Amino acid sequence: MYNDKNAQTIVEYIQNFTRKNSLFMLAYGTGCGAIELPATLTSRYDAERLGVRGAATPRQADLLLITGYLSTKTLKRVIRVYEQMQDPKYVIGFGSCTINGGMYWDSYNTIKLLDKYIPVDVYINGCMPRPESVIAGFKELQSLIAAGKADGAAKYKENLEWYRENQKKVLKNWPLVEYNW
Amino acid sequence: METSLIKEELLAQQLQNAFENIVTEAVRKDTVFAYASKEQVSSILLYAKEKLGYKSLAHMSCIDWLESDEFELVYIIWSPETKLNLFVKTRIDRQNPEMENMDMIWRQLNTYQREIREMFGVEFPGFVGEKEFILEDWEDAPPMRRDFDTLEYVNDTFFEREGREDKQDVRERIAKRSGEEIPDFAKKYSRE
Amino acid sequence: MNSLILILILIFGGGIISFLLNKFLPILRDAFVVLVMLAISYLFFTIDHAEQFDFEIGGISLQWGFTYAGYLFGIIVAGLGFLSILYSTAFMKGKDRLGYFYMNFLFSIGAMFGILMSRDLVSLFFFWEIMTWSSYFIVIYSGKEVNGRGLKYILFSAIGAYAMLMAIVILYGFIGSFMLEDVFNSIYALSTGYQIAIAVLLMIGFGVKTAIMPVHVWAPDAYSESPMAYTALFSGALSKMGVFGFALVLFNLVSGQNWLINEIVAWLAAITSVLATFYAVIQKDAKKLLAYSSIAQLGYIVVGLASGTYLGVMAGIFLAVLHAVFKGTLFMAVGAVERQAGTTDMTQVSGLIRKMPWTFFATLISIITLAGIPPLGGFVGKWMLYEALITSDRYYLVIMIFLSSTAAFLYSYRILFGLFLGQEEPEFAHVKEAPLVMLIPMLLLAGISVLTGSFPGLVMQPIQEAMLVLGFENRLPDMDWWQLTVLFNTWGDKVVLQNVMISIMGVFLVALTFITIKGYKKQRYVTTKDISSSGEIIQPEDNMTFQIDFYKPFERAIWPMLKRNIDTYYTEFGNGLEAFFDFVKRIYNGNGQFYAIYVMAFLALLLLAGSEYFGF
Amino acid sequence: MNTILFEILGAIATILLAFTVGMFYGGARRKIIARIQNRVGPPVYQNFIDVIKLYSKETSIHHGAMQHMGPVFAITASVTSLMFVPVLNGGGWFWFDNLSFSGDLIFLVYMMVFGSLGMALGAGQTGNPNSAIGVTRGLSQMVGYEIPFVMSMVALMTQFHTTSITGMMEIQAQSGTWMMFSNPFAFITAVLAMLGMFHYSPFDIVHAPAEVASGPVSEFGGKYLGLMMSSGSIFAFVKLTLFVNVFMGGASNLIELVVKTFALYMIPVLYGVTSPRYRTEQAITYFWKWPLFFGVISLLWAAF
Repeated sequence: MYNDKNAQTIVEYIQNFTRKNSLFMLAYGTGCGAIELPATLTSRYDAERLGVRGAATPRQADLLLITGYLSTKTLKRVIRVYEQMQDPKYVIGFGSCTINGGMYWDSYNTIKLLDKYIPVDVYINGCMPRPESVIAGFKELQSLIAAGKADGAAKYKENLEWYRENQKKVLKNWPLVEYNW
Repeated sequence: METSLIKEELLAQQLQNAFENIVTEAVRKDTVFAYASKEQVSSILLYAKEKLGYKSLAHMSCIDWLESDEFELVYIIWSPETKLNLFVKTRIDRQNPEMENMDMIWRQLNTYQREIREMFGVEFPGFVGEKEFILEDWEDAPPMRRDFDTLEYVNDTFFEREGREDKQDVRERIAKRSGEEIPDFAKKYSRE
Repeated sequence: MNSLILILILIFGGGIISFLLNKFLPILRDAFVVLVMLAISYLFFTIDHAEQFDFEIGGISLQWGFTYAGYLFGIIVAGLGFLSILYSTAFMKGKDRLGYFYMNFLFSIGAMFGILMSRDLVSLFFFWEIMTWSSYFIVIYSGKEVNGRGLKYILFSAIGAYAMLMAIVILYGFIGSFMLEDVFNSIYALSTGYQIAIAVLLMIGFGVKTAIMPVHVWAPDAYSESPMAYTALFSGALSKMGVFGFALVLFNLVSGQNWLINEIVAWLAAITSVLATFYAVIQKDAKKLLAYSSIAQLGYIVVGLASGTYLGVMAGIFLAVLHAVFKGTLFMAVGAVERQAGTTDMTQVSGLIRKMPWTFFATLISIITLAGIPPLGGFVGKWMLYEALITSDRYYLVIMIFLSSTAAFLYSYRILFGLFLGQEEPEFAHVKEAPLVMLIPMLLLAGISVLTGSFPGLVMQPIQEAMLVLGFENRLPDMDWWQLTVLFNTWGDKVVLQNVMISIMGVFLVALTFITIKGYKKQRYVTTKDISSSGEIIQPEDNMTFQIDFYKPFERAIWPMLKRNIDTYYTEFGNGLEAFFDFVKRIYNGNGQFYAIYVMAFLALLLLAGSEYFGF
Repeated sequence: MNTILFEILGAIATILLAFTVGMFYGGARRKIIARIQNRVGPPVYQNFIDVIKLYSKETSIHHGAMQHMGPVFAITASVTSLMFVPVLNGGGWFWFDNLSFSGDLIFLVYMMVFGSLGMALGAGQTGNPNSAIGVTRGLSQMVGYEIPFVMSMVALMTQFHTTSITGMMEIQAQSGTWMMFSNPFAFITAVLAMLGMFHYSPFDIVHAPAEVASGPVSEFGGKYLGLMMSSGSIFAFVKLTLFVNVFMGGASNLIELVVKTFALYMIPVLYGVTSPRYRTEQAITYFWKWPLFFGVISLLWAAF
């Protein structure tokens, strides 16, 4: 293990351990997915035992949950919120609307592929995913974090121009301040 | 039409007496249609509101009659006394769609007119309202017009996940199943 | 030449010369008034304490000379007077009628010196009237629209002055001398009823300037309407003349025997401070807020004096000195905001911290002192006040004071947030830092606030000297001012100020270093428009500031209290006043003949009363 | 030199103790709430994980110097208050004595306010309207609960003629009676005030996430939030220790301290779990009804 090139140092290991076990979640409650979250967080499924708890604002959050379809109007806000979050940050796409457009595949006002606009670490499929699958999604994200592979934010920084191009294709009058963190 | 439509007929008659060049029809229980010209609509609505007690504006909507090159505007109003719905319908030119601004009669028409302006491109001269309603920064044709090709727009604008190229046109199949004929204007959108 | 006379001649002559200079040589005016004030301060600080001046006018012998108590308040007047004159040279730049302003400014400073040095009631009253009138002229300086408010001030001052005059007449009738010493020595020969009457009349006179509850209504308007450069002195030093008078009355006229008067005064002052604090909390204008806050703070001071214990009096005078320091700073800072941003309405102005950082710093320090938060000077005063009240078993008074000073946190935060914090609005983008001449007085005064927090001996030793004059023994340990850093109450409990300072500064520096070094390179400033707002993108012109109805829930909670006390009582009071004004208008009908009759009638009454009841 | 070194080491040991205990109490609170809601709940050490994660997060923005200093003010207040509260009574534990002989209760009451005001300044500079609303709520509520708290403290001070905490602990040790029995109404008043001091439900109007997006801290993330969480847990320990010292005779060893403070800590926690949030003016006037009544009675008790 010590000779492995990909092995984590002890500091990284501790960091990743704490990051994975303490996910402050900002639920961007679009679409129908928002209603699954109360069930996920309350007594029957209890996501808090995994260290997942709600955050009130993007400044405090680690994890952005996109719980459904995004119209171009909400996409603007999602990008804004995502850029306000502090590194390291993760995104979970929730339901088939974020994966391929779902039932909004031919809507003139709804984006179909979330990961063209912001980097998505984990997709949870289903329409809607039940709390079990949401918990499974959290688990998957945790294993990615533990392995140090949940690097969506780094990808976003590297390929910023590509993401910007995609975003600007949809958002005609670019309203955001330039990428600044 | 077994049930008697006395109230409805009465209303239709009232309107008929009050206005010239107006076609009224008691279509079913609780519902009366009134077809009028574009210029008459405001006076009919005012008359119905002030004289007949149709105080509540239930809805205003727009229908795109691509075949006859017209938009149909429908104002649905309701009276708490007679409990009747009055549909005031008018047709306007589709090429240069303009309608009288009537948000002074019912304030809530403001919202409906904004929606119709944005979605169908019907102009209301003198109408002061927020420019945008739901869409932000929309530059294309008004999206609810039937000649706006949604699919083409979607294909141009949004990305598509690979693996969904086999999607089928359901409209065609539904039309075939119920034995309807697809009209000519719709055929150009057909994918087969 | 006697330096007391020299001071007075210099200051009143300087006032007249500055008025003439403004007419003929306006360039020299600013430099002249600053130099005059500098010379006076120098003279004052080098004065010989034993020096006195006796003379006789019209058969009444008068005597001037500083006691140590007067000298202590004189320090406030000289220091704050000099700094506010310095400040006003920049603050008043470009305004008209400056000769008038500076003349009255210097006159009121001179009158205050006169009050502090007079050892007889006649010259006390004489200088008191000069002070009232010169301050009245500055209150109405800004124009016709404040005439009504100025009238309120002068009316209350007149009530106070007549009460004082009556007390002086009664005293002279019984004692046959105007000398304060004679009065103090022979007051106990009088019957209790007269003693109380004299004390109450004098306290009405002094209470008007101190803005104690029934007679405080002039203060918010007068404080906020006069130019801020003067209000610093008005609230900081001029109101302390009332405190000085209270000290004279409470410890020389009623001490020991009439404890009830002490209690009543203390309760009045405590209620004043609570209500004034509540009113300060719901103000929208920073100037009004500070005016109400001044009333509340003067309430603490009077509570301390009226408690009559060693620690309480020490606390009262300590707070009086500090109040001059921090309230002077605050009024100057608000004046700076008014001058630079054009308004002090807290619902309009916001986010000036990055434009006026030094003003903000001075305000912050003064606000911490005002709120009494350790480790700055205000805490020392507050601590002594609480301990004095607790150890003398006045627990309900303690609760009142505590309510008032906890609610004071609300308006303390309000003024900092309203003016300096919050969203930076583009309409205030042009605002610049105040000129250096205005900053220096503020920062100097703020420095004193900081220094007294760790070294209260700096102020406490002069106060001890003054308290010896007022009849208290010396309880301070015999050491230099920088060694006096442990506060004791009468039960032997203590606060070691140096440990407090060391602990706070140590933890603060360690934590600040840690938080700054960690991730220093990656961190940068973003504007206040870049905030998390549910994803909404705030455009620069969007006004996101939360300023209107700032303390609405608190207002709702305290509403029953304000309603019952103020809404009914004071509106009635106001209506009554209005009717009174109407009545006064009918009397003063502009006919000289009538005035002559009034004067005659008054004299006749006075003679009658004098011969019938007072025997002269 | 040695003594100064030892004093600093003792201070650090106290801070670590307070931090650890406070963190575990926070974790225990979350666990208890979870169990009451029939959940498994996070592990007891969850708060440690949260804090370490917050420190390891990047914080790449700030809104100005006051925001930067806000959390520093908060931790300064809590650590300084900790320094002035005697952790254990009796000799032999000089590590935890610190500066407890150089301050008294009035000083502590003011020192506790220091942090919230500093934090309020930091929150103000972010320009977030939610922060300002949260601050006004917090300050208004403070006027509510400080009054009964001070009433009970003044009652004890006048009853036993001392204002220092160590003095009160000595009195209790000599008489053998805890002050919660020698002036029960003062204890009731103080406990009611404590409900507000902890800002737990139903008095969590300051941070109410659903109303004002966590209020003052809405622009604070990463290291700032971490520092504030640390400060909060130290502060909780300070408050509990103060109450134990004043009302329950202090503790002679760490186990006794933990037992007593935890028992006291359960009052606001359990009261909070079952109560929904008050509105702001209700949260103020709550303290001006029964707590004030008990406060007056405790003052009368002390006087006669």
